[in-house]
Amino acid sequence: MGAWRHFPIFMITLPLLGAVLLPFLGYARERWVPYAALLPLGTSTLLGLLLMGRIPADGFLSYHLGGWEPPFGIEIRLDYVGLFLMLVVCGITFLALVYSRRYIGKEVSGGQRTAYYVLYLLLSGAMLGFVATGDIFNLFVFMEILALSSYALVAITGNRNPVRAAFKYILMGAPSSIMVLLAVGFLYSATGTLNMADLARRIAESGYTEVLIVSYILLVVGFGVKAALFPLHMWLPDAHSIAPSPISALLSGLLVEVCAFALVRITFSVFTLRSSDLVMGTADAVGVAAVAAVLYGGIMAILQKDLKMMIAYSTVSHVGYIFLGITAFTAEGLTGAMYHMLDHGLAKACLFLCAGNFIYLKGYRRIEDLKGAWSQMPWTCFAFALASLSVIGIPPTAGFISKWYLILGNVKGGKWLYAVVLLAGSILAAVYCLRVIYYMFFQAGKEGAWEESWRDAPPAMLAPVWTLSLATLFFGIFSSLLIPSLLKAAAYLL
Amino acid sequence: MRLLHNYHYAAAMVLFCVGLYTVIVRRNIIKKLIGLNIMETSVFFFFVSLGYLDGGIAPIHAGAADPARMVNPIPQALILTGIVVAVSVTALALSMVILLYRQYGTLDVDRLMREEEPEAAEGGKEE
Amino acid sequence: MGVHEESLTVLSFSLLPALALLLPLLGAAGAAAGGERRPRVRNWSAVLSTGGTLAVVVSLLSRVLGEGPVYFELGFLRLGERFSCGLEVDAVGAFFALFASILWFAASVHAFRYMDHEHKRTRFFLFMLLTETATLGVFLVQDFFSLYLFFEAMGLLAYLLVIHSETDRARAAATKYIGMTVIGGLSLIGGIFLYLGYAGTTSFRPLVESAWLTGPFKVAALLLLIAGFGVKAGMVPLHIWLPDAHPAAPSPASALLSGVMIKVGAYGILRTVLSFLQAPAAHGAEGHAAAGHGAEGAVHAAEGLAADVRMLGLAIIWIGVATMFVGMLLALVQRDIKRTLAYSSVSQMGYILFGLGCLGYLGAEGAMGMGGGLYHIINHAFFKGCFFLAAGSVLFCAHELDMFKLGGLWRRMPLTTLFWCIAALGIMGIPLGNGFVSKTLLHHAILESHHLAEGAHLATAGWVKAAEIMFIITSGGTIGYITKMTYYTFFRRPDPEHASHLEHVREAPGWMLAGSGLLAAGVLFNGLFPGFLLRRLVGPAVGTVPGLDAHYVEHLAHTPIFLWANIREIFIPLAIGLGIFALGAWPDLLGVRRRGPDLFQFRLPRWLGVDFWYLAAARGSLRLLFWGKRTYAPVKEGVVSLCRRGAEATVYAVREVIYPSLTARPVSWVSRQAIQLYGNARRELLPRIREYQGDIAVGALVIAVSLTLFLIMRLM
Amino acid sequence: MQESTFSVIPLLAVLLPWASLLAILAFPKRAERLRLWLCFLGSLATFGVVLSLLPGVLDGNTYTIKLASVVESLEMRLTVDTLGYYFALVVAFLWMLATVYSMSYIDHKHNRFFAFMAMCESFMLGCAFSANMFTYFIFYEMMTFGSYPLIIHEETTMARRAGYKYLVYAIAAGTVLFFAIVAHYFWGDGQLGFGSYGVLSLEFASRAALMTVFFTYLAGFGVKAAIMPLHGWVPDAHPAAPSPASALLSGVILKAGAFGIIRVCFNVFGADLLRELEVYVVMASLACITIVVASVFALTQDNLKRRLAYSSIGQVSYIILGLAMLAHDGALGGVMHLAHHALMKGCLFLCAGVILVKTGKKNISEMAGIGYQLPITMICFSVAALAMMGTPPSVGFVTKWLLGSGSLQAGLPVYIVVLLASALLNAAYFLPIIYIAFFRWEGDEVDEHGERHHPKLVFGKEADHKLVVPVVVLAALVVIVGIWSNVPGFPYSLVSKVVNVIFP
Repeated sequence: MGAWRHFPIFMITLPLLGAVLLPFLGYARERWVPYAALLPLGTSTLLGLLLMGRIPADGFLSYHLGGWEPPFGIEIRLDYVGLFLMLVVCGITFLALVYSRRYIGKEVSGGQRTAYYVLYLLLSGAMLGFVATGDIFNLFVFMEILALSSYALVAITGNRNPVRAAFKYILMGAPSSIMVLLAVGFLYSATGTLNMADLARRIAESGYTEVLIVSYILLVVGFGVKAALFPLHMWLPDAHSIAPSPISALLSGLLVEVCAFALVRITFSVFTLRSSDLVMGTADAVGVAAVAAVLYGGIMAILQKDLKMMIAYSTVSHVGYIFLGITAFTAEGLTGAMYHMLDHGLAKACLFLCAGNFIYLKGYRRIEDLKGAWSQMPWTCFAFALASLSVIGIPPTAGFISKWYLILGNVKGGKWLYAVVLLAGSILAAVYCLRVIYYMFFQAGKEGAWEESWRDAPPAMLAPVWTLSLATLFFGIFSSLLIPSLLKAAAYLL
Repeated sequence: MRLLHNYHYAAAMVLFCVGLYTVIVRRNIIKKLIGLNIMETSVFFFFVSLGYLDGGIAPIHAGAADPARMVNPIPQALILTGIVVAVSVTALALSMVILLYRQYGTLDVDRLMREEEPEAAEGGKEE
Repeated sequence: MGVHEESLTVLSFSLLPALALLLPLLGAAGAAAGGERRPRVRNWSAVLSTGGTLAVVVSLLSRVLGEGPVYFELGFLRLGERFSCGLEVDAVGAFFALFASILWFAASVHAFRYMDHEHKRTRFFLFMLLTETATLGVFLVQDFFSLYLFFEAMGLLAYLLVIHSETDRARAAATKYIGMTVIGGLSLIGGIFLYLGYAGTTSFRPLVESAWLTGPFKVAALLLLIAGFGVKAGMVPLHIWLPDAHPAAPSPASALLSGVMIKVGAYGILRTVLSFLQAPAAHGAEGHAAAGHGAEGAVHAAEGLAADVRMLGLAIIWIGVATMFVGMLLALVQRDIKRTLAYSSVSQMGYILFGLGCLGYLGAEGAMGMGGGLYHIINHAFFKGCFFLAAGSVLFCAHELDMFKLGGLWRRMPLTTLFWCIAALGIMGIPLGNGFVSKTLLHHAILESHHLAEGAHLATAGWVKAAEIMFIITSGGTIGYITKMTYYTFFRRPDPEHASHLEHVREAPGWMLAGSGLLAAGVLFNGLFPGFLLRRLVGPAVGTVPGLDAHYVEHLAHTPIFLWANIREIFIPLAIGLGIFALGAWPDLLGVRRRGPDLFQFRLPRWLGVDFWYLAAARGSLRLLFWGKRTYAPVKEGVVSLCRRGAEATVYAVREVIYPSLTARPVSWVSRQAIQLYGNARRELLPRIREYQGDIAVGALVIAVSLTLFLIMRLM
Repeated sequence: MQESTFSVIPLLAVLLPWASLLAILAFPKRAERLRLWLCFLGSLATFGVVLSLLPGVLDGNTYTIKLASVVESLEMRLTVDTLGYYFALVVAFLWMLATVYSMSYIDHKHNRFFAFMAMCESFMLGCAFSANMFTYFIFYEMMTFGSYPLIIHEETTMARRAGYKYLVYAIAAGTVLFFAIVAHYFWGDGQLGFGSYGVLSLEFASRAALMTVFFTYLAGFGVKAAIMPLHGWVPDAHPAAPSPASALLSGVILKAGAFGIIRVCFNVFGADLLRELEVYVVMASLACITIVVASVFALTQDNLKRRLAYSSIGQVSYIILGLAMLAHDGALGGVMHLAHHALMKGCLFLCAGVILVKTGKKNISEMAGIGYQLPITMICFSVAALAMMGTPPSVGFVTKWLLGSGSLQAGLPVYIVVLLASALLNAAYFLPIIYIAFFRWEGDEVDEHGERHHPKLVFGKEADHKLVVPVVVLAALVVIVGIWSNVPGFPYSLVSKVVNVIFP
């Protein structure tokens, strides 16, 4: 019973605690807030890294809050996949936070900066908890915190469009969370417990009933809205493209995936009756929706004129990737989905931050404005190119590995059509990414578009961008660090 | 007559439908929010009624109270959390409503959304 | 199984072949080094190297005749053990190499001065010497693989000789030449491939245990090989390049072209025929070896194959006949000396093919045909070379090659005239000229073939007889055009309008006389002492050929030539020839003005010549091609633009129609509908509601109950 | 393959080209000459490193190094076997010459051009040294995208359009290829490596499955190898790209596709399986169609580089045809043609570049008398062109000969007809160029005999040495390699090793 068993709860609570304390610092020394905000996140990243070796790929760490035994006490149930995702969350939030200092310093007016960091910490803490918790009601609570902070963060600048986008987000988000709550209620009424493991056991005993159908569907829809699964993605493009770039990075780099992961948890460790046509039927429906998402998102991304809008739509299509990986119901597919969460998180965050660089320096949002950007902002452009190669899935970036496993999983699952769809999706990705790259590198800029010479973003903003883009490369080449354990963990989940 | 025993479920359902209807149909965003709250309330009601026991007493383990007659405390505990969440959501949403009204001068959701799409113009750009 | 032992003869190593190939290369290097700045160095290096080569080849020939074939391992193109290019010389090859080098020596001697009035001399010498290397290479190898190597090289290098003067005529001729060369080379290599599949090796001696392809492939191999060589040999109907190329080239070059290069074609055909001659024996052995079918099957196969070869022989005979006849006819009606000579070359090649055909027809007894062919090859080399060099002298001195504008040159250039007449004796086949000997041999060969056919009661006897008749007629025609050319060029009194600029004509310079004199001497020598060549050269050369019956070879070596029986044969052709000449030239002979249709001026319509059709076909196909491109381009453009427009339409549709409809907020849409519905319902229903409040309350309750029943049933 | 020794040299060879990239990064704006020379040194060193492996490879050793791995069956590994080494040698050599050439040819945006040249070289070497399809695909894709900037370097509208077309084709092909590899991985139960006799077999998967794998491979690689229905990008990309780039394109980059097909045929499927599946029929017929039709198209082109591009399309299909014969000599000829064509076509394209630089002439019809302005170049051009026709003794002849005897071994002499037809067409579209260059000129003058003579032409001054030297070297090699192709290190010595194993 080493101290490391307590790490998960620290990882979750430190950011939340920081969020509580930050305002006071804000009143005292506002300049210090950005640096202070780094502290909890850095610590939890560190803890997560320390924890990495401890959790076996085919086991889990169960931590009981306050020593209460489940099902009465609240349990934190952290398996390998969860930890993996927590690390992704920590890392990316940390980098985006580093990036935020300059960006937010310019975009957000003085009074709200502290609020920004508070909400930021709330968001990251909530995401961590959301991934780690083993209690379905806590799942709901964390989801609500997460949703709240993200609503607020989208609207943080308080201007017309952000607020409107945020409100749209609320109008779709709030009902979805109520659905989740309702589903939780049904589950409780049907089984009388809220602990996931317990639920799984009891459901296995009782066999499935219509209540379970209803609650499962409610959950899928509820999380589907948050994860922006195809028909329910309406809020995503606006919110992601309007929000401040670091926030967009978080939203489409992490939040979407975290919600998808919650669905994985629900599907694989709660509704364990995969033989039943309950899950299977839903999974097919989800698969169809995911196919639609891949194609629709890709096409829409091609049609966009606004850079961040394009990236947001590509997120829609990549959510489709993840869901296709999940619905393959094979270890390879699940691994692919997991790895795609990592890769997509890194790449999307990187892309959004690059877009942020352009906005920060020139206020350029439209793709046409980026013609010839390479001559003036080479570092940003290179990072952008690298990340978008990963989005397309060009070897040896991480995107290639994840695509490999996604397709392999679907092939093994006998879903050839889905494999083809994934390939088509990558072709669409190639189209919309390469267009931007082409504009950046091989087109001459408009007159006076880049008048002042050789001024790239400040290092404080370049460092995260480059870290992310290099990370995509790193995880592509050294995928052997994670893939085998992920395969084992996936096999264990199934 | 089980229906009479379970009328609270029915009421919860009805409330939920009413809330949903309001959210969907009403064009005034404040009324939409109200609808949201109605939905939430219905869910809370549903939860609380889960643990309800005819003639039940508060679950306080003091004195010689018969545990069998105590209502189930867990749902109530949960609902407290839920209420907090709901309140905060509503608060946030209302603050946004105020902002929206300041900037668009209307509360009609159609008029709001019919404004120029953000991705087309430099709408997101800070003025 | 003679072939079998033959193929196992032990070869002795020798440097001479390599030396023979190397010397001209050195000469070429020297010539190139000399260049325009030091012309004497250039010319001398050419003369010396060709002379040296001649010496080397002579010693090589003596050695080969003495102690059998020699080889020299050339490390070229060694693709594994199966394909490698090495030099190997047997008597026949050495024999051809000999007269080739003689001609080259003569040509370079002649060119020493002749090239003075040409341009780009260095290039000429360079490529002349390179071509010698390539040509000798063809003769000094023993397998088709290496042969093709040198053959192609020769063909392409000679292009530079043909196009040398770079006038429009030369360019046109050269284009025709290169086209024919490429096509010939391709059909040649195709034939070689099939031969490879047929004989299991590219060597001239087919493997005994070879994989035999079936009939059609064998026939195809034969046809392709003969066509490939035939192009060079100026075989009708592939001769079209020859009459253009020879006159276009400078005289030394044309002497080489028609003296040697077309012989290379003949040599190739000879090799082909010999290889296929040996096949039956090989096949017999293979039949014995193979356990599959017994001896008699092999024998049948062997006989069948012999019959094939006989048919091949007849075919070649008739190709030869056609060639000699057509060449003769066209030669009759030319006015340009060199052109006449070129056509005469075609016709003479016909004789040679004729001999080889007899060889094929007679099979193992074909020594006479082969001997005649070889002998005629030498002879033709000598007199045709002499003709061309003399014509070169005429051009050099009189700047004119149109025989009707020339005349009376015998006074001004007596020596040249003398050499010319000697050569004429030779080609006409008059006794004392060398042509007499070879034509006699050929005539014997055809007679033998006829006897064979008669004896074996072959169906083809009639054809052979007809061939003999054509042979005699053609000889007559040959006499005719030679007499015509000689008369008009040298002996007739020139027309007054041309006489003026024939005044200053002087005898040609010594170097050129030396060249033509050398060859004229050869003509006379061969004509006077036929036995020498027959016993020393032709006989042994033929004797080394595997598969030929030794007795017949012996007979060939000791054929009596100067018999009344042979001399008598001349009179018929002589009569025909003089008759033709008289028919064409009587006005000039009698000194009256020529009127009416004139035999010597007679022009055939172009569409009668094959090359007209070849060119038409080529142009037509090209035109078709470009027409195809023109029509194809717009189609492609249309398709592409169609696709593009389609894509644009789709994008437009998606962006303008589907996208809005997808992104129009369903929520608000539903709400709008619902609100309208609600409004209508309210306006309509409100009054009634006021009336029936109670009922509605009950109804609402019922609805609510029915709504919730489902869940309640489950929950309890 | 037999046991292989660990060695870092392959990795070194793959990494060395980046040295020139470092040179560019070191001083991007100043010291241009030094920078260019450093780039050249980079490629030279790469060639040296590749060359240093020769003795070992000739002894039959194979060197290997593992870069990274996803799982055991899915690893990135560089292995130098004889076939790969042969390809690598061609790549490194041609690249070195092209770099020298570009030093004086490229006139703007040196940095971009040389940087991407270097990258592409490293990727190509990676392709050559790949130990399994996974690695091959990775390097192949990177090479695809790395070569795009080379194509559009001129940045004219034409170049942009060509680059766009190239990308479209390449991406589609890459996707199909990806599918093929996944299917291969799935049905070959995880064996992506290259086996001497092929790794797939009918035990693992059904006939239809294997055919699917094969044809998706064929389609995926076929776009790069320009098999006829998929050749669309080639005739646009070659004229658009700068000459050294187009020399590399048709010399090496097209070959990456062909090499992939070679790997698939030899090391993935194996001759026996192909014979069993009877897919070689399709290969052969496609190749024959391509050879003939491409030559016919080439005949109608007036733009020199376009004509050359079409001829490349035809020539690369020689390789496919040789493979499809499934006979010893056929395979030998086909694989050897990979190097042979690289030499010939490299020389031709570089010559076209010299003409473009010195005279600015693109079209053949304008090139009258150019043989006198650029004697050396045009002589080299003629040598290479004659070699393309298969004139002995040149590399072209070796190919033609081996293919011919291979088709006899395969018992299908019909291929010979195709070969001869293609040779005839080659002659028909190459000889006119030589003729026009040397024997036709504007402004003939008429002498007293009414004969037209050309004006006295004097030999012009040749182009810069950096342009001429590579051309001459290539032209010389065209003949030398043809004559002594069994010298150690020359194609025959390497390829025969491989082919003798497969077709004993």
